[in-house]
Amino acid sequence: MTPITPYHYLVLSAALFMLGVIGVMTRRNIIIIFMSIELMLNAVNINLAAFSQQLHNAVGQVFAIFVVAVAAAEAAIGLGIILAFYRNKETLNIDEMNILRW
Amino acid sequence: MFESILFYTLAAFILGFGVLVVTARNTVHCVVFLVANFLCVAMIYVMLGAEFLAIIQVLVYAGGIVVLYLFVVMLVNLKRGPDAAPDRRRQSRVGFVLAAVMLAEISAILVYSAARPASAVAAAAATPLQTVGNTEVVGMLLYTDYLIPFEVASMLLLVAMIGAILLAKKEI
Amino acid sequence: MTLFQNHLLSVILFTPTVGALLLLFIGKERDNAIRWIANIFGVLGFLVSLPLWFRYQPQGAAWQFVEHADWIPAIGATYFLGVDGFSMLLVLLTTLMGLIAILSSWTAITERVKEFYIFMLVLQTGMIGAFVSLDFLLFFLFWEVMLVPMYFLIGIWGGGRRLYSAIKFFLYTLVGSVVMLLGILALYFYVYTATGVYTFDITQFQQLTIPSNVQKWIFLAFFLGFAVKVPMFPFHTWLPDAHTDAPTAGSVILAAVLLKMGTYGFIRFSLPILPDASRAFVPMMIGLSLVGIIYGALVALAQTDWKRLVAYSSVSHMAMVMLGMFALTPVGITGSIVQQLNHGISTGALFLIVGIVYERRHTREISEYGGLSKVMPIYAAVFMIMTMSSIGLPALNGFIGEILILQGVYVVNKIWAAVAASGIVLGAAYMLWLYQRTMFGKIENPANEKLKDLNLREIATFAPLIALAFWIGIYPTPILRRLESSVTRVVLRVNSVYGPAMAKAAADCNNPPSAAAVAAAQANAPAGFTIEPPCTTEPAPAAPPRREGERR
Amino acid sequence: MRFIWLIPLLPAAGALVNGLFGIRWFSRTVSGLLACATMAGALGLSLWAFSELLGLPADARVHDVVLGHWIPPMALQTAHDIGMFQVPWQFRLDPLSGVMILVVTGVGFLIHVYSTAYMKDEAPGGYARFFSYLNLFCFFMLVLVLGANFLVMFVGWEGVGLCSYLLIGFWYEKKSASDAGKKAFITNRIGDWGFILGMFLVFFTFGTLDFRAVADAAGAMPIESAGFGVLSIICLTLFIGATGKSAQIPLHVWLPDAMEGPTPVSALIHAATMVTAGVYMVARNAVLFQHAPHVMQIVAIVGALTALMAATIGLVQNDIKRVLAYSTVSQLGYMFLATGVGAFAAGIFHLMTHAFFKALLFLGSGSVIHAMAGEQDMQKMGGLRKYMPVTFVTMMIGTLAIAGIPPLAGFFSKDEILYQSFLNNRFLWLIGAVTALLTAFYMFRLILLTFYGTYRGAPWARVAAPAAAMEAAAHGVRHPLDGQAQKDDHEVSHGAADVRAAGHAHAWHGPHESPRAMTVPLMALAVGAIVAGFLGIPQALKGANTIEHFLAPSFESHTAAAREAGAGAAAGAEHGPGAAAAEEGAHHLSTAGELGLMVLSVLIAVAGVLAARRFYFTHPELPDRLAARWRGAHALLFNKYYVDELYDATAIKGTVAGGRGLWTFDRVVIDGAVDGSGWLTRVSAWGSHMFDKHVVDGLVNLVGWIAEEGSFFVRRLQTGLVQNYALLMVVGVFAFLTLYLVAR
Amino acid sequence: MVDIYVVPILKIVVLLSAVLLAVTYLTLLERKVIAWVQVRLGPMRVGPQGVLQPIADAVKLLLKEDITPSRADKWVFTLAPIVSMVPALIAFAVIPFGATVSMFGHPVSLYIADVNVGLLYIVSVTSIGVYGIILAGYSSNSKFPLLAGLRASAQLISYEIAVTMMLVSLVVVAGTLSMVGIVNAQLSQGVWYVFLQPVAFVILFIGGLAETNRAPFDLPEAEQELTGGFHTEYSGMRFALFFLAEYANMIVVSAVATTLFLGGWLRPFPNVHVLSFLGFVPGWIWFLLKTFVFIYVFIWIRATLPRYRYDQLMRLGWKVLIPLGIANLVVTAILKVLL
Repeated sequence: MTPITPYHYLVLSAALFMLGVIGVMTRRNIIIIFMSIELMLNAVNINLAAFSQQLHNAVGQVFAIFVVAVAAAEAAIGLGIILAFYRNKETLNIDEMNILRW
Repeated sequence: MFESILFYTLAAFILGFGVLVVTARNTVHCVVFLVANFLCVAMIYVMLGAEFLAIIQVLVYAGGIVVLYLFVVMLVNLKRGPDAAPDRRRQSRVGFVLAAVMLAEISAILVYSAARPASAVAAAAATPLQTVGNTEVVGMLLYTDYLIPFEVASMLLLVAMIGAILLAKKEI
Repeated sequence: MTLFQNHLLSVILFTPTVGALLLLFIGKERDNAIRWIANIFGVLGFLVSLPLWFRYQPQGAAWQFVEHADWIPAIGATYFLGVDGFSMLLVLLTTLMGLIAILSSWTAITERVKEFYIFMLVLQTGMIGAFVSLDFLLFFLFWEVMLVPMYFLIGIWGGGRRLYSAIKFFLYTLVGSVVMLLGILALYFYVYTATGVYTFDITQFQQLTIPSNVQKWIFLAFFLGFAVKVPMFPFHTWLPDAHTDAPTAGSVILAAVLLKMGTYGFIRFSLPILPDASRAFVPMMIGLSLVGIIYGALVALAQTDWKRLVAYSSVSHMAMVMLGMFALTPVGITGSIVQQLNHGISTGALFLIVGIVYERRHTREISEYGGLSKVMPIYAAVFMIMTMSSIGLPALNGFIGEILILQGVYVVNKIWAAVAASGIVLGAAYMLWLYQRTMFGKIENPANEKLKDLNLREIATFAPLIALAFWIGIYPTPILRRLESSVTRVVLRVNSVYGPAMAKAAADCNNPPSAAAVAAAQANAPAGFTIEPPCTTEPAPAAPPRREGERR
Repeated sequence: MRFIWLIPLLPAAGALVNGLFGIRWFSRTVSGLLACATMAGALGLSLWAFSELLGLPADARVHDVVLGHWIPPMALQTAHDIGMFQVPWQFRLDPLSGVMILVVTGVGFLIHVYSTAYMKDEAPGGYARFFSYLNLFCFFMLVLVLGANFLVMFVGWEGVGLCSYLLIGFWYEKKSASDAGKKAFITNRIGDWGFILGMFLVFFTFGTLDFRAVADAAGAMPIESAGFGVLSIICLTLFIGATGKSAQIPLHVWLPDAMEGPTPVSALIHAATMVTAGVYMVARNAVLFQHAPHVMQIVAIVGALTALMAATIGLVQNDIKRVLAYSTVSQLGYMFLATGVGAFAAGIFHLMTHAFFKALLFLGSGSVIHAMAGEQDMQKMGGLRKYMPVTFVTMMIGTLAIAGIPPLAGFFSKDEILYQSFLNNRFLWLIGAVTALLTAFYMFRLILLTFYGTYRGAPWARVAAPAAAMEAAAHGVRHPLDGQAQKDDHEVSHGAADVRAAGHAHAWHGPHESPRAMTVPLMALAVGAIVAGFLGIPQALKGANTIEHFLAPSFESHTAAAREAGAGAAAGAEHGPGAAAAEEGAHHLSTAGELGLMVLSVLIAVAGVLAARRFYFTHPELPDRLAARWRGAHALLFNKYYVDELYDATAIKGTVAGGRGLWTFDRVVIDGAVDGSGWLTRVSAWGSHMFDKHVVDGLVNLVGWIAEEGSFFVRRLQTGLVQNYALLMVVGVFAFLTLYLVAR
Repeated sequence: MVDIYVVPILKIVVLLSAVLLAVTYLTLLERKVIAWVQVRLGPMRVGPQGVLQPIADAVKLLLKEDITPSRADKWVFTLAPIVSMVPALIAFAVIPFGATVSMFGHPVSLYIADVNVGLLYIVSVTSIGVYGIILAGYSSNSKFPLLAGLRASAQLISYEIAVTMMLVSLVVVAGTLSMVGIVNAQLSQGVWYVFLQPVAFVILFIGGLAETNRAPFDLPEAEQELTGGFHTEYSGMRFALFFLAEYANMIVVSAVATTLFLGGWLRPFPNVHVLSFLGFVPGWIWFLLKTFVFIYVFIWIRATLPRYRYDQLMRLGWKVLIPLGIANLVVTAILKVLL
């Protein structure tokens, strides 16, 4: 077996990211879409952590932490919007959220 | 050797749980898989020498954010998920295909570049692993060089909190 | 405690601001809490300013309690605070009148209470800041800071044509201050070309020798800024409107402190920085002042609106202040300063007096009143004392100021003094007529029959003013002593006549009179009184306490 | 003597206590007692101080007390060099102020006592207020006489004006009363204008405000017999102040109106003390005046004219207090006549005797008014002699004294004045003599109308209180006295007010003698009116003329040099009209001549008395016939020479109209300019606005319109579906990745 | 090889068995203590003084029928008790029972791992525990468990903030996140942190009560309101797991509190030499003693205090404890900087 290099982590990250993309593209339950976004964020974090280790520089981790913070904020607001939406429309189907257009 | 086994196992779990998250019918199950996924990612972090990040991952992501999801799922408590509705635009398949092709492309790029002679990145990787990820280092960075982003992030969280309260309240 | 030792002025300056900030955090419907806090900060602001009086050294350095820090180093602006005797007294007047104005608004203001008190406190900071700044730019900053709260005070809580008055006040003053800013900048750049240093330091400006023609232009620029604020004769029309329509507290502050900004500016800036121009413009200034004295008094005689009458009396009194100032004699300038304090006390009190009945009756028409002595005896007594103070009855404060001004003017020109003195006769006429029309006679208007006399809070607002009126009238020495060095400095700049004499006076202070002379003087004095040798710093700790009360 | 500062402070304390606490909490007894006690204390201290003063040698009779700085020294230029402007709180006791404090405290004390009874129908609050004012007045009056420099004197000077204002307007609900108070104050202020200008000039000339220092310095200067020098200007301006305070022409108008105040006030302030302040001030500055002979002449003439004019007006007035008021003005004229001819001691002597008998007369009239339940019109009195014997006797003594019947007080003082003016200027003497005749006439007219004859007033048997009040109120309407316009008829108002005082509490039971508290002061003053004159028995009558010698040191400068200069000047100006000459001139008339003049003046007085008897006792129809015959003259006199009307039409109306005019000017022109500039700004702003709205904005809108129309097709892309957008993004990323792969 | 693999595995085995035993006997202790408080005898039948009662209970639970509700989400229903139990057990990994001792010639540390983020590790692991409750509530497909699950998770999250805040202020004082490091810091500073951070101690204790769902904060399993809370539908061994998890958590909280505030294995007043004779008692005994005291207080409180109402509970958490925690943190930080 080859030793584990950053490329391994990057491939893992890319795969996870693509899973997230697929989730976003294919699911219509908005909560699950959100969760897919979380997956993507995690993929990014893996990337950051991998490079951090690679470059012996903790800045990558710092940015991963910021990503976590932003994710938390995003989740809070997003879920708040979802709740408000659900209260009005009794559905979580993203296809029905289409009034924001011309 | 041990590291390789660990990595591949974890990678398998991560991707497996990821697939489950994306495909599971039941939203609650989705959440459970997501948690599992995150815990595995946390272990990846430990492998990468980022203990603090791993702890944060568990504490904030698994212990905080996902609980929030679970709450919302239970509050909403849908009888019939939206995915049961017909997909009128056939978009999901296009998305799926696109994503798969892109993954292939990225992998190709990575493999292609990995095959090339050692670049600076590779040279750096060759140096022995250090415990760069210890908490003190991260803390020092956060509170010195990245103090302002840190404060901005905290402000962002505060705003998000207030916004969430406003959004979720029935009448203001 | 080092804060109080080394940064007393900053503490005084920002205590009201702290109060205002604190008020921001109080719910706006909790009226009484807001009132209490504002009043507490009013009292606090006055208490922290009291050490100024005791720690000021009449014979000490020219500028005391100095604080110096960089502000905008790029243009040479500094955070430079300090007071001399003159500004020290004005700061005390400001804190006291601020306290009284805040106290007087307890029941008068019932709407938007929170904003009102915040504006009052911010205004307070602005006024104090203008008096203690020794940096011209800082001064200008505070000068403008005062404008905004006052505008809102008139515009929101006023009566009558309040918006018209507020805008008029604002624009008028703004025009003046913009021109003044031009003057400041001219001075600033002139100083730079002359010395190569960018500075706004007033203490340095006061030692410059500026060419006469430059001085004249700068003087005119300053003149517009300050004359509007005083207000001098042709620029006075904003005052009656602003006074009439302002709420009581606003009028009090406006009369007692804001008008002093103009006269303060003249004494602090125009005279010492621009001595040649000041001398050159004496005829114009005296002319406008004399017109103002007579004109204000005569127009006051024609008023039917109580507050407007007092406002025009203000015009007359402030013209008197300007007259004394431009006599350019020590006695005249001292009198001018004392008269500024007096005007603050007595006119402030008169506006409070109008405010009291306005709050009860909601009208200012003199003809609506009459016979109030019957139902409001304490009120009538207070009004009488303040009327007498305003028209300069001896043994009350107004007299000291007027007599010093007139004496100071008289030695320069007898006709000026004679004309100005006739203003005193007219002053008695309009004030007594006002008193008769409102207080005397039978109660004709049934609405006046049930008027309530002053309550304890209202008495408390007047008590310090009355005490001050008597104090200044009977024993002004402590105040005059504290003014000596400031006045001397100004006079030495603008008037060459007094150089040797004042130098000699200073020398006398350094060589106190012989013990025998003091003993001889003491022998004549009744038991219990001490004859103070001139120029001693006071209060001397070992001396027996003075028995103020018996001198009355 | 070290405690003379307590003399004024005692009444001040009384005033303070009564004013702060009495009005609300004291009963009548307490506040009355308090006020009387402070006055008694002041009187006692004055007597003590005066006796100590007498104990000193004649040329050392001066004692200063300094309480401290009032205005600390400040450099100020004077005529010669840079001086120090400073004023101490300084009191001075010398013979002149010694006499004055005795008069003030003595008469003041008696009037306080009298007032306790006179004012007893006032509510307790008003009662305390009255005594507070009265005490305050005494304080200021004592400061006035004790002040050692101009400024301290000015405190008293203005202060008594204030108290006079307050006391005249004591019944403030009456418009006439408050009007009179205001008039008094403002008229006084006009005088004060002169006074302070004089004071400034004093400082400018001498570099000090101390009387003694000024007198010394002035004494060293030459007498300005040639023209108007600086001393003359000082004296003239000071005299303007004196005319205001002492009601001389042309500022005499306020005093008769001042009778709106309660009668004790008239007695104390407007007869005995305050109005004499002008005389006192002139006497205080005797040295200055002696060096300004022309001004002395003016003083004498003004005094004489005032005396004559007031006496003529007094002839026809019907209000008992008004007669006395004009009599006061007239007697003040006498005093100025005395000072004007250089007889300062005589002036002060007359001041003192006048204080006694005029206070007596006023208090007597007050007693009468009290008895008549507020009636003041002498035509409704008559025959009161039998109802109120004590009042009658004492008033008779006062009348005899003022008429100049020996050996009562008025005889000696008035005679001294006439004698001195005879020496100075025969014409002035003539005026004085005529005035003396008139004085005797109108005073006896008063006595005869009031106490003799038959009772002409309202019947009282069945009259109850309210009816009396209405009756009194109606009198004014029913009695427009010869159809003349008695403006602001004070009888109406006074009737109402005094009836409130007298009639409210108890039904009026007809004229009656006043209570003990009122009659005892009357008797005391009567004794004074009899004996006060003995202090100044002239040498011609083998008297010592004690008072003149006693006062003399106060009227001369004190430094040896100044004294010499003064003496020299006096010697040099022997033949001029100089004041110093008067003293010298006294020796030029023989004792016989002096006695002759005395006899003459007594004869004049007796003639006046007899004329009055003929007109108002034996032939009561004569006055009406005369009035009918000389209708114009009578109207002129009755209306006080129309001076009030004249002032009203010119000065007052003029000032008010000027004020109105300037107010219009202010509103229309000055404010108009301000508003006009504002209007201009707004017009130009409106113009800019229109340009902005139609031209500039139009262009902008045009662009917007084009963009809007052009965007129609593009917006079809906007589906509102999030996943569509995401898909597009992914496609974009995909494109980039492909590009990357292909490109490398 | 031995040191790397064998010793840790041995330690894990010993620790797990000890903890499980302790937990079982803790149930007995609780029953006994409450009985004594209520002047009863408690279990007396099985064994002398009832000492074998826990064994009997365990046997009973193992033999009992394991019921799964028909409409339940079976997967999750099974997963939930495991998710509850596991975090409670793995938290023990970083708790130091004593300093390093020599055992059979090997230096053996009386803890499994000394992680440099030990404290955070405990916090994060316990935060996972909430899933057990919430999933149990959800998967039972029953009203009471659902409500109880929501309540429990809300309560946990709320109090976790306050507790974490306290831990942060403690970390500020100690300067390290390592559990061993914290104990050593107390040794070097010579004072138990209960004296330096009394407010933190009190709040941590209250928060610990709430986080372990103990009385008076036992809302999620309030039998009067919710007929047993989130484990209403559970029985048999799965129920036993929840039960054990609760008690294990109790021990964890006590052990953590001991470590952080009472100096862990240190004897009282570790720097006072006069008391050095106390050092004859081994450190781990001290540790167990202190932990026992905590546990006893837990039980004691349960026997004494009535239950909070739900809104009171939330108010206490959000409006009292969290502000207090923030204030304490600020004060601590200021003092730390100034002193």
